[in-house]
Amino acid sequence: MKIKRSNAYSKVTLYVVAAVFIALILLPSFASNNVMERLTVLFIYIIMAAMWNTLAGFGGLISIGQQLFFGLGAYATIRITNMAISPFVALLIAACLVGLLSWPISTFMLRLKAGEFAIGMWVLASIGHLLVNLDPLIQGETGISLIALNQYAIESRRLLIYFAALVSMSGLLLGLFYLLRSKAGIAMQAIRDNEEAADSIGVDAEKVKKWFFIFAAFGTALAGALWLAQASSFQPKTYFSVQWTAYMIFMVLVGGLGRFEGAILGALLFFVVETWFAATGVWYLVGLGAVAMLCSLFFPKGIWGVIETRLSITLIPVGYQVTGLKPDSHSKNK
Amino acid sequence: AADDDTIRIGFISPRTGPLASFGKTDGFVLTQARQALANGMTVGGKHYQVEIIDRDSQSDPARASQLAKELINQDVDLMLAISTPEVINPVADASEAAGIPFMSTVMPWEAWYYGRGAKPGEESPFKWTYHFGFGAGEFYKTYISQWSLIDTNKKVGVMYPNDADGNAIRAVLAPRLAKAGYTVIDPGAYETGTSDFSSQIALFKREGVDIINSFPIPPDFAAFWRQSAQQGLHRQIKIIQIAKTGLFPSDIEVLGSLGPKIASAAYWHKTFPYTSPLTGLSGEQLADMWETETGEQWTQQLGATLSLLDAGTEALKQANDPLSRTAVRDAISQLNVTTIGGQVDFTSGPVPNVASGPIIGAQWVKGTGQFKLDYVITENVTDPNVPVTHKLLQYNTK
Amino acid sequence: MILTPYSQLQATGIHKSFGSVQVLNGIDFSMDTNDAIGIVGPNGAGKSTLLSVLSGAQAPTSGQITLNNKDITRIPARERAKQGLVRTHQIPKPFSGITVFENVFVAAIHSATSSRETAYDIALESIKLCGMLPLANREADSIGLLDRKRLELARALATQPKLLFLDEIGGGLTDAEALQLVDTILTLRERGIGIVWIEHIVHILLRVVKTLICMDSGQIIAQGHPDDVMSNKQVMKAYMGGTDHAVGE
Amino acid sequence: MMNSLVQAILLGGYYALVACGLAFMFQVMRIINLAHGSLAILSAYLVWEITDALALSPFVSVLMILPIMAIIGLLLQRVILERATKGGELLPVLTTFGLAIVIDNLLFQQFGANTRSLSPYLGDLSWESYEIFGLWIGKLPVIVLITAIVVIGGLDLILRFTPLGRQIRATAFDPDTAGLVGIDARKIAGISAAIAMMTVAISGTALGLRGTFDAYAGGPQLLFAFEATIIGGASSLWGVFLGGIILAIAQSIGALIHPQGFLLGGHFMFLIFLFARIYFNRDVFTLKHWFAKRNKGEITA
Amino acid sequence: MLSVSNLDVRYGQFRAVQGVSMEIAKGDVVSLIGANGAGKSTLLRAIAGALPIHSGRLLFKQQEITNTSSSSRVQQGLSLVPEGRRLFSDMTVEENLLLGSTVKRSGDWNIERIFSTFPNLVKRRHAKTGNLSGGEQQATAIGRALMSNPDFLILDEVSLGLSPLVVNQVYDSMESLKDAGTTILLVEQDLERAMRFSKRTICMLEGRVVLDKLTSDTNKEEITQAYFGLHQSSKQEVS
Ligand SMILES: Nc1ncnc2c1ncn2[C@@H]1O[C@H](COP(=O)(O)OP(=O)(O)OP(=O)(O)O)[C@@H](O)[C@H]1O
Ligand SMILES: Nc1ncnc2c1ncn2[C@@H]1O[C@H](COP(=O)(O)OP(=O)(O)OP(=O)(O)O)[C@@H](O)[C@H]1O
Ligand SMILES: [Mg+2]
Ligand SMILES: [Mg+2]
Repeated sequence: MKIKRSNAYSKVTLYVVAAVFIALILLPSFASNNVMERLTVLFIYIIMAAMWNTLAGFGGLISIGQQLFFGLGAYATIRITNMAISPFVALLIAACLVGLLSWPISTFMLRLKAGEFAIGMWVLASIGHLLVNLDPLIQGETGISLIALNQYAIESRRLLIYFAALVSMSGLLLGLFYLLRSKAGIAMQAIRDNEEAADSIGVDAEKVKKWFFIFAAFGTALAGALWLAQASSFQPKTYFSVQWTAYMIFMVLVGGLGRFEGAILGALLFFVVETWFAATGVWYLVGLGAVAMLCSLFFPKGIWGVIETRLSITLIPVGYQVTGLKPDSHSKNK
Repeated sequence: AADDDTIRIGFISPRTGPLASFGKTDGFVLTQARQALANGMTVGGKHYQVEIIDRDSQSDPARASQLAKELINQDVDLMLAISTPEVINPVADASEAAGIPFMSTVMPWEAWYYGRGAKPGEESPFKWTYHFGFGAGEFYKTYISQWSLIDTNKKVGVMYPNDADGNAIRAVLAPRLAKAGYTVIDPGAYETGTSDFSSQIALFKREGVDIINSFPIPPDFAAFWRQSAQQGLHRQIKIIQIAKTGLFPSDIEVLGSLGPKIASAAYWHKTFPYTSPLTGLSGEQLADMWETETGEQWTQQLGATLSLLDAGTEALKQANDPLSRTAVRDAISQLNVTTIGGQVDFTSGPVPNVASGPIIGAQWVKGTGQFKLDYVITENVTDPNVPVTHKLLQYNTK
Repeated sequence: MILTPYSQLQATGIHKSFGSVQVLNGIDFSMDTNDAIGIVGPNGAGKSTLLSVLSGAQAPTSGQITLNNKDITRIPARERAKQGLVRTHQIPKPFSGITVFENVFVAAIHSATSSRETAYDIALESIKLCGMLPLANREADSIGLLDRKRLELARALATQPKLLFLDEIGGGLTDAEALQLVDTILTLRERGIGIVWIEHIVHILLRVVKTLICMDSGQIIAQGHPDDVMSNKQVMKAYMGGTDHAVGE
Repeated sequence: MMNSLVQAILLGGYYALVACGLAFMFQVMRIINLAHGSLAILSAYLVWEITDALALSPFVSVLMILPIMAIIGLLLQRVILERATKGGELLPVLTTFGLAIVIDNLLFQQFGANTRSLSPYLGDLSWESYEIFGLWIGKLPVIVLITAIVVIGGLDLILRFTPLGRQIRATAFDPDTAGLVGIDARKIAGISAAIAMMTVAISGTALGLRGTFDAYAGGPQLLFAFEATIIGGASSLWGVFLGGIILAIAQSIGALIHPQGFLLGGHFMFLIFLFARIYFNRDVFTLKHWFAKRNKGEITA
Repeated sequence: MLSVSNLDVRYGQFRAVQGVSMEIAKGDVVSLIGANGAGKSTLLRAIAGALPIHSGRLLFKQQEITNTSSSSRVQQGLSLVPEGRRLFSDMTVEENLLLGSTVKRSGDWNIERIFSTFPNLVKRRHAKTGNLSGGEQQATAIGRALMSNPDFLILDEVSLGLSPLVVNQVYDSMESLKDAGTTILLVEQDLERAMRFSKRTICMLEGRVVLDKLTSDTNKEEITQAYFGLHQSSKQEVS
């Protein structure tokens, strides 16, 4: 008997991922501006979906308030840039600061259970929004623009933001991958399923949850900062809007909750749908709602969940597989 | 633009979502504009086709910003955006970043200029983006003129929310009103979405204000004014002057018997004595066409949208080369034309990149025609060409 | 498996109440790694609650618990687990979203911290010992009640406990299965793990334990050699209901 | 001061009324219904349509809406919630979130951008008030407050003391086992949803009477409703009534402290309540049971 | 009374019950025996209507019930005490019991009789069942099923977690059910007890019925043999 953590598919995946990454690095030399800008948005979506999935899918922490970190990430970027620091450096500092801030927040919020946690986060996001509104620099709902970015030529600016998003996404996904495969990853899933039992076998639930929470806060803040970089205007109402979390929920649940591949697939799908249909206005929104509804009703494990069970493939395995057993008619993916 | 004889104009407005009442008439106005441009236009002796690519921001600033990028990447030669900071500012930022000539209207210019990071007294940070229309200065003139029409104790209770417009107005208007001899009673900026205004109402009652001046979004105003009535405040008020809400008849109709005699200020009115250079329509003609086509009452947004298209096409006409971004930008910076909404003059704005426009004192009164309410003009300091047709009625008389 | 060193647990004057309900009423209890103690008692006597208090899942209202003479009354279950004090749950609490192997592995890697490779071995061995190897890759969600009970045991074993508290893991087993369970537990005994076992099926309990405790209404009403306890009048009355058909078969 | 308090209590009654359908679904049916606000707006539109078309008083039209909303509730249960609740506690969140978007935009498609209100159909009642000891007490808010008391009290009695109430609670907790006990789980779940939607109809009407609404007005109502629900706690539906009033009072206090403190006051109060509950009186207050996993996969304690 | 023919029940692709047929006449008392995982609970749940049937037929009192809902089966007099109790844990003991009488069938079980059968519940009458001890919960679960005055009572793991005293009480009260002519089908792992109580024994192995005899015609050895094969194949198949 041996423990296997990869499979034939995942090895292929590794090469594909590497190839895609290289392609994305080379892309700017021949892709159009539009392609690059849209890809930047896609990268940000993937970050957001992956971060929400980290919390909800692997940790069972359903938050309707991730826009708190998204908004704070953008706000902190504005504040730091205002101190005459390059916006691109500010992005990273901002995300780190928000990550730091999420530490005390987690101490409180993680004590809440299920529905209370979800709504509590929403309320917290609302508080964050109202407090940011009080900052004179932000001028209430008026907001402000990141005009410091105008110091870069349009071409190089586009390129920088593209790479910033690409690197952030790759870094966060890689980090998430290792986190999930680590001791903490399996512990988090155990906590999700039964906190008391996890405690009884020596898992420090509080600590593990806290790290996951902070990781997700950091990632989401980075997404917010990147979004600001590519959109330049900051209006509190927009950045602290519950709609961001709605998008995250949409992407993760359509893609596949609690599946590494699911979040990415969901982000891709959302992106494609948005690109193709957003122009249809009301009907696009109706369609989006309907897709979310139908998906949750008919593929509760998300599209990736369906693929996984039908075809028994895992591309990015984070679990453990015992090999050398007699086949059992029941077991999950061989 | 890619092929040499098509000029592309990007146009972004809120057609759906919470701000949709602003964008309601846009489809109609765009049809008029497209008809007028069906045969293209001739600039500098060369004939061009003109294509207007319109997009719906769905009232979502994030989406507005994405749409702007999409249009920029479709090589628009001129970007237009209209109605509220939520739509205009993100599109302006995207255009500024990409170096695309941009023009907008219908929001106080202070929120546009300072709200996007410009600092008073410093050089304008904007090279590509321009805005025309009213600002706090016009509101000041209009209000002074409007409020002097009725004898009051000159005590004004103000309700300015903590948002773009509210802050811009508070900063500029309040000190000037004080200087002009008004006592400003300001309970402080409140947060949009507040549903109980008892503390403000109590203050206004205690201070015995005769005038109320407010800038809330429509649901907030409805809540505030109904609550004021419940607490008897409405009986003491001689002038209730609102802005931002009460722009469209439906905002006032929902107030029922509390609606008539609310004073407002209009950035456009169908009696404006101008014709659209683009379509050749007068204000009355435009409003009538809308009413016959849809059966609904005209709104001031009809003229505002058309004036933006007027100004945009005029700028293109005056550019040396309408397909050159710098040429179009230079044309805008020198623009001085009369649109259906009045004069747009970028050569003498209050700050660079801005041309000021009128805001005319008006009042909602019981309808005499087919609609429940009529919108009538009561003063005209900011554009004396506009005829004053009615006398301002005191709110608390029968 | 790793040899477990000596460990001693002592609890004195344990009281526990939920609101007005007094569930434990002055329990004194002590054991070490050489002990195999059975607990019986009528339903609701407070047996499971006693385990919860000893293992740290619930805090006693009053009383003191020491492990190797160090006070552990207030330290949480996970710390106690790391010091070798582990329980199973009467109502199984599997991690339902992950596989059986992963359930056990997470216990192995988070207790007496070991390297990943050792943790694999420990986990596999625990699973094997409990006869669950064929199910190793099944999601815990899809296994039946009795397999869940076995999983509870396997998971507890993977933490490499010194003192192991078992709460009704034999219920619902057929005789043959019960005997197998007894074998498993005797194996643990041989490895020097101290056992406390709550069970209503007394005859299988008696194959393992050296000491028997009978509880009623939050108190220990009898304690000592199994035969003595089982023939105690009070025990007969409170627990067996006068007949003794379940004993010694 | 006194006046502020009175106004806050009246406002609290309104919050409670708006929240009670949500609380019913949240506490009893264990569904986080993100479409609550949108459904309330839908009923406000329905009431508006009928009132406008038949020239009735809104108080009469709401009675006509009740059966319609009950049927909508039944359909909602059969078509959507029944499936969604099988997939755990998260799925209904997504499904109702999707539903909210669909409803909002369909309403917009149908009714356009204009803001509407039911208050004009009440004539002056919408702003008339009683003047008592120098306090102004609006007639409409009083009506809303009383309605809140009646609706919440009625629901509470049904849930607590009638077999139907018991069956509703059992079905929500574990529909499979409810079936084994002889409860027609589908029927009961349908009835619960119908009841929930009828209260939503009432709250939608209150919303339309009190202020204005448009197709997208549902969202903002949701957060207040959630706050009231959670402040109120799990013990009974009366909690949501208290929750609404506490929320409103906190907002007023917030507004007294700082003009921008209205919303902040409410939010902080919400958090304070949550944490006080955690630190002081765990056993009594925790909401563990609200979402104690459905028995799926877990053998009930 | 109950006729099961060729019943197949599946979890996804997995056939937990395969081609099971049995006839249970009115007044029969049958114990169902089998090793852990044999498919007993699955079969019982399918009979009670808590699991969908993949193929095969069920007749109860000569009426087809293959596709009817569980509640209608209760209405017809078929009641299951599920494995793992499945109480409504945030309701009180009394409320759980009252829920048992949702379908109003006539009979002499009522709440007071339940409490006198399970005196250990009396004191916990108004306690939430989630906080009860394991045995108290089991008693409540049985009481809840009895409240519907069933003609046909199915009990899955009746004595699991009950103290001997209470087990005796439960069996005593079932004796009286038996006398009243109630048909009983139960899973009981205590073979002695099962054989003493029932008139007939059915033994399952890997989803199939491998033995179905009157208790008087069989003995402990034969029954143990019947499921012993399973041990050979499942417990020692690996390593
Ligand atoms: N959280 C709680 N709240 C209130 N009462 C509780 C709680 N937990 C247990 N009890 C009560 O405490 C008593 C003892 O419960 P415990 O689970 O310890 O019994 P037990 O001896 O293990 O019984 P069994 O053999 O039936 O498992 C029971 O009457 C039970 O109802
Ligand atoms: N929900 C489920 N999903 C998938 N497989 C299941 C599920 N429930 C039970 N099984 C499997 O079906 C088979 C029969 O299980 P069942 O619970 O009917 O057995 P049983 O004879 O009652 O055993 P026990 O004595 O353990 O209660 C087992 O292999 C079990 O693992
Ligand atoms: Mg117990
Ligand atoms: Mg079973």
